[in-house]
Amino acid sequence: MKGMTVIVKTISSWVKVLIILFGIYIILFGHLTPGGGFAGGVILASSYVMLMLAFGREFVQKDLPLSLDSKLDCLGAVAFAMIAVLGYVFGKSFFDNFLSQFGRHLRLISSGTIPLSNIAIGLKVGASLFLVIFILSTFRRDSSDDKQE
Amino acid sequence: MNIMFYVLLLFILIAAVIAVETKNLLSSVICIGAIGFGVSIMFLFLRAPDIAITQIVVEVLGLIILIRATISRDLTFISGDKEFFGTVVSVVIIFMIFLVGIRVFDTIPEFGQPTFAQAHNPASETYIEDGLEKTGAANIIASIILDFRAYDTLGEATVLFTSIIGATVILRRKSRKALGELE
Amino acid sequence: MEKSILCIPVFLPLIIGFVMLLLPNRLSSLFRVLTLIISVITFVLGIIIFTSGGTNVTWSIVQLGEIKLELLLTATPLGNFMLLFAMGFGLLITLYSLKSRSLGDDRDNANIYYGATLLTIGGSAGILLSNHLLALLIFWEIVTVSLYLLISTGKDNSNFAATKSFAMIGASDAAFMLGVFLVWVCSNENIAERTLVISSISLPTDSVLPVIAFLLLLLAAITKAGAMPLHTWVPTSGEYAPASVMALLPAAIDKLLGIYLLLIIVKKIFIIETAATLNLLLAIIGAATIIIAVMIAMVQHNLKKLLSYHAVSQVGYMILGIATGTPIGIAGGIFHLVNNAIYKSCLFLCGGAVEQQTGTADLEELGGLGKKMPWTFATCLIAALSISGIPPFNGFVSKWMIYQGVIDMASGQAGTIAGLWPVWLVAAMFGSALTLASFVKLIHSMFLSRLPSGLKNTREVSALQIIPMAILAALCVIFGIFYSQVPLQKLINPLLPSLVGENAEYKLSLWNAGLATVLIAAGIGIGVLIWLIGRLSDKIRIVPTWTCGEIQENDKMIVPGTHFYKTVSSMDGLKQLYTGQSKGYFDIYDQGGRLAMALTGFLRWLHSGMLPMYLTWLTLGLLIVLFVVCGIL
Amino acid sequence: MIGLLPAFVVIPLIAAFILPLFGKKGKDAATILANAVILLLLVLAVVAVYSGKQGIYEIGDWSIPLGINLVLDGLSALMLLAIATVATAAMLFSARYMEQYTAKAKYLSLFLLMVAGMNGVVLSGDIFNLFVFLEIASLASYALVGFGCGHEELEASFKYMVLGSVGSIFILFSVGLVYGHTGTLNMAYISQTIQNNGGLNAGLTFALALFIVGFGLKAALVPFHAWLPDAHPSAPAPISAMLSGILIKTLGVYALSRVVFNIFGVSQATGWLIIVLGLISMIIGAFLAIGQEDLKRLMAYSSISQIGYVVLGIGLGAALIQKGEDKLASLAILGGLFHLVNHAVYKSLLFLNSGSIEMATGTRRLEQMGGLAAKLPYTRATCAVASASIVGIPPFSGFWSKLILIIAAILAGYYWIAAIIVFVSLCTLIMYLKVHRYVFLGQLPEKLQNARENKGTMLFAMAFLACLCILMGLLVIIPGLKEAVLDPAVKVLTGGFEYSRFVIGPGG
Repeated sequence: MKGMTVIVKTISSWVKVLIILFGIYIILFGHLTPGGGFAGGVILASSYVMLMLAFGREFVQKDLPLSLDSKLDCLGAVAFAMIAVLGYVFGKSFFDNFLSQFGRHLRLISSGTIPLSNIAIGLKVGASLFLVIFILSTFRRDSSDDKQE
Repeated sequence: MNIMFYVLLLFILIAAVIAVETKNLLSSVICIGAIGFGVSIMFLFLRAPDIAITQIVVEVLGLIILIRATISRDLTFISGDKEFFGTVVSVVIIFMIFLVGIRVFDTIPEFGQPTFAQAHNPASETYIEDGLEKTGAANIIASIILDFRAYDTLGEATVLFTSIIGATVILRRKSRKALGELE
Repeated sequence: MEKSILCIPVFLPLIIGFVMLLLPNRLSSLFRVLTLIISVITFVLGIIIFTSGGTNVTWSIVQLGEIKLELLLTATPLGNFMLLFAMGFGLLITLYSLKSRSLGDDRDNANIYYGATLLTIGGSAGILLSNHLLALLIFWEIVTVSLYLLISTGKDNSNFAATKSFAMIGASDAAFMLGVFLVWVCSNENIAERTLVISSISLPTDSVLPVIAFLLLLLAAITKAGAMPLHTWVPTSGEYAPASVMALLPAAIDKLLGIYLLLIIVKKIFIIETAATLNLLLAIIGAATIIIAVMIAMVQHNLKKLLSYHAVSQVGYMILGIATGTPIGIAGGIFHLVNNAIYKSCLFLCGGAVEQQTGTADLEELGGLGKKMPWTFATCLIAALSISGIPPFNGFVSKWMIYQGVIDMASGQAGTIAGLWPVWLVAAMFGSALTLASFVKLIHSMFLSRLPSGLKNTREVSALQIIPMAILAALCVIFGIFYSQVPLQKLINPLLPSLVGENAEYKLSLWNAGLATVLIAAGIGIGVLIWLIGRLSDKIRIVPTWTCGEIQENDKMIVPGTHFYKTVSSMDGLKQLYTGQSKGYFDIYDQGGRLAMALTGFLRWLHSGMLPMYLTWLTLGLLIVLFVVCGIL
Repeated sequence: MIGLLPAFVVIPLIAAFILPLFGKKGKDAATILANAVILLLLVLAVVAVYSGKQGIYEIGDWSIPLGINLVLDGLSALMLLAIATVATAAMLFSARYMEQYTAKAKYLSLFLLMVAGMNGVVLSGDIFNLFVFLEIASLASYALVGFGCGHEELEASFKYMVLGSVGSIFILFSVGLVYGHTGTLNMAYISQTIQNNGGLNAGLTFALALFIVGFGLKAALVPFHAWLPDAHPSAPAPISAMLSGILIKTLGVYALSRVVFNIFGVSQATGWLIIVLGLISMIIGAFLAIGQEDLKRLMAYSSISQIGYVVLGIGLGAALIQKGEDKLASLAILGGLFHLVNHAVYKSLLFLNSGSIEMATGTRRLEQMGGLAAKLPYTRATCAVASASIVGIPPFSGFWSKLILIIAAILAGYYWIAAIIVFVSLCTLIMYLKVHRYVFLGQLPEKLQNARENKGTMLFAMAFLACLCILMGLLVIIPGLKEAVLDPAVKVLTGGFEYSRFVIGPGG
């Protein structure tokens, strides 16, 4: 599959940037406005899904190799767990918001570990959702290949 | 607002019935999408924008997957008749559960007003009143899911992680080594 | 030391046996030596305990609710007596298997064979010494497991036999367990005073629960002893298990234990003198076992299977003796138990020797071994005459005592069971006659008739195997001739007071026995006479068979003796029964299996693998749960 | 000890997150890491039980009911120990056994996720959190059941997932109902609220019913068992051991008894419902097992039957508590919980045995095997020990728990229950006799002449569990051990609403 028409390709390569930016915004401001790591992560993933639909798998594979993607997935999860452990190390207990007094209310840098957690979750969700869609599409291709043979 | 709410509910119900009953897979998938968007609008009515956003983005992504899966299949129609006996049994069972349900839903409390609540309900009140002070997050939802109940969120992230690992494992190409490969 | 004398025969073999099961096969010579040493030790201890008794041992293991599980070892007269014999048989069988096992090709199972033998010895010592029903049950199950392990060391289809035995005895063990707890429930009105200590229980059987408890325990006892209708594991395992195993367990120790339990429940735990129906039930089981088993035995073709059916049949005598309730009947029953163990072990060992040397247990393929295996022949003959109740061997005495017990009961008691005394007497005597008939066939087919050409090179077994057989045969003779001096006065009479109370006097009507001896001798004499006369009167012309000039080996022309009773098996009425029996229609195990399979088949049909069906169950279940929990129904 | 409670969840979680990063080359390192983590958990669990400490851990330093708490009491400690024991053996076994499959690192990751999920369920003091971790464990098990990727495995996994999801939805719906009615998710506070309001109303009863069905489905009680006979045989052997050994108990029995005893409170109706579910499971599972020709499927059905014993003991306890017979109730619950632990050990051993047999012979069909006693002596010995335990032959572990159950039934006056227990034991005897008869005894088929014993970690894992089977009887015989391990767990259930006072503290 070599992707869709030129129009679609061109537009989606532009829109991609906007979507990614929007996703990052949702993630970063998750502690101030509606949204957060999960929603932002899904938006990030959807930008790549769009690219995949428009340009085909091989293109995306060059941009974001599968191995890197799965590493990002693990990294996000580990990072989130590590925030919890850091709470144990530096604060009073596991998942303690040990940075809660850092920064001022209603600013980007505020509310301690919450934005950090949002970033970790955003990374994790984005990577894993894209991964699963990618794998699903690969799998379908394989099985249809089997049929042709 | 109330009327809109019920209209939406009716819309979701109709879409759900069509999704189950139609024999065209693509229509079914589209109806499921409609349900999802309806639900996200309902969340908005209930003043839960966080959940609405999440619902909508997940719905979009889910719909893309489903439609792709549907249109790339040769078979887009469900064939075969339904078994009469099975239908009768299901209808009877559903009816009886419905009977029980009537009694149960009678007792369901007003929205946000638990019947069994103690005079002073510490958790939700504290979340709303002192959430910002205690966690520094302006978005109460964020303060709940990432601080008060961050452990749950870790669990949910793990659920996602588990399902991804599970999917990659189940969809891998070769599952067993040939006999000779073992040692 | 005083205390440990009761513990050693129980725990030494159990522990060593268990460890042996876990060790690898390679050490088989070590196992042999160790088993021999331990069985000698236990036998010596058995003698010591019998002569001097022992101190009670009490060891509380665990208290669960109001039920206490404790190890309570007590030397009782009956238990000591049984212990002596159980240990003695253990030793004899160990001796026998030392040689026969080393000859066999199944060395793979040495650890299991010797380990399980030790477990049997220790477990039966535990049963015979323990005074607590729950502890007894535990030892009882250990013996069951070791029976399974022992049978499974056999070849070919022994797995089937082992499975069947374990399943049937396991079922009876399950009944035993329930019975034990019901006994506990009935033992006292007051929960705090309920007990499982055998010596302090005495239950009248006048209400439903004690009767159920009695029946459950009875089930356990007769299954272990191998009485009808739960006997079917005995012939099946007899066919496939190694002969030494059969001699040790079903023929000797399992009978000892089963009859021991029967005596305990009949005479100690329950008071059944007042319950005529239960007594009658016992007598019916006894009589039916005697007759039916011997009828089946008569038509068997397999040496070991035939012996097994006789092992079943003999149990009937013991049960009948106990059912009479008279001192002489009970003494006869116990004496018969001992005698049966002696001659039946001997027969199994002979059978095993023959099978080992010839490689077959099929009577039709055997013959003429009398010259090749004289020792085996002699011992087998003595044992066969004993089992058939021919004077002056031991089987005659004990059977005679049982007959007399039946007659005494008729004069001493009233009620249905006493009124039916002719039935019991006829059954016992007719059974004895049929036993003789079938052993004539056995001896003929094995040792007399014509030697098949394949068995020309058969040799006598080694001395180590002959010794146990010879000892047993000698015991048959000694117990038969000096019945009064040796076994009765020294061994059995002392323990009677503990079973039937102080007035345990009985008079063995000696003249009766003597007369019978003369009569039977006369009968045999007349038979011989007739045969001689027949031989004299009809002149038979003997000519070689006309073979049309062709030279022909007529090896096949032997009369195997198995056809002697073909007429019996083809008689109208009996024929159908025999066919049904050989197809397993009367086998509780087979029928139970069929039932279970039918039920399973139905359930499997329900598990069709269809997801919607499973979902339907789920919702149905939900509905029921809803109705129950919400109380809407 | 209490300060280390999150370690039970976080250590396996982090390890699971890291493990997929190990590729094909880092397979051995991954194996070592996973084994080390599980061993660490075992040590922690032993310490948790041995120290006898109980208490709550408030996550994020938020006092309850603001935050989520972890609760370590007798029952949790017992479950932690059981999970860690079975997981240790299964993990050791996997080290070699899973070499047959690809993607070992991911397998190990899923394994650890399942363990983390179960630990999370056991420790959680929050009903929604319990559900989340239940989902983690369930999802991991769905994936692991289909790990072989064959047609049969995928079908089993699919069925398991559909039915499991239905159960999860019931539980989630029920959690929602409970929250709607009580306004809190903390189990102790829910319980307190219910007590203060003097019992359940129709909505909460409905929630209770849904909980029973949901957890009953996870525990594979008849008629909610249909997924199990497909799922357990299809999984790789160590996973079958985990599923049958501990997963159904943690997600099913533990959660069910926690909800029924500590949150909602027992009633005569629920008690008898649970008893009847247990009895039906025992009987139907046993009959179905007898007729099976597939080794692992037989064992799977026998798991249904055995879980019936556990549930029966617990239900009997509930009914007896309601009758005011507290001493008897604790005996029945002791029987149930002890059987739970015993079954965890011997059933996982049996599944490991089946794995060893399958690896040596390449088949699971009983009629294609035979005479393997000579070829696989150690497997045979350990399998014999496990079978003796499950059947209830005296010195082995299963005997004691069944004995306790029977005694409890007798003392309570339900002779027929005792009779059924004994009867099902007999069926169990027959099914394992069948296994031994077809697998180890009889004639060795030509095809299997080259079968050989699997040595190394597989053997070690089996020997470890076999030793436990022999020694577990000591848990009731030695009073000190019983007081340390089993009695605290029993007290948690017989205590009922004591749980909320324990968690909230005297001031709350």
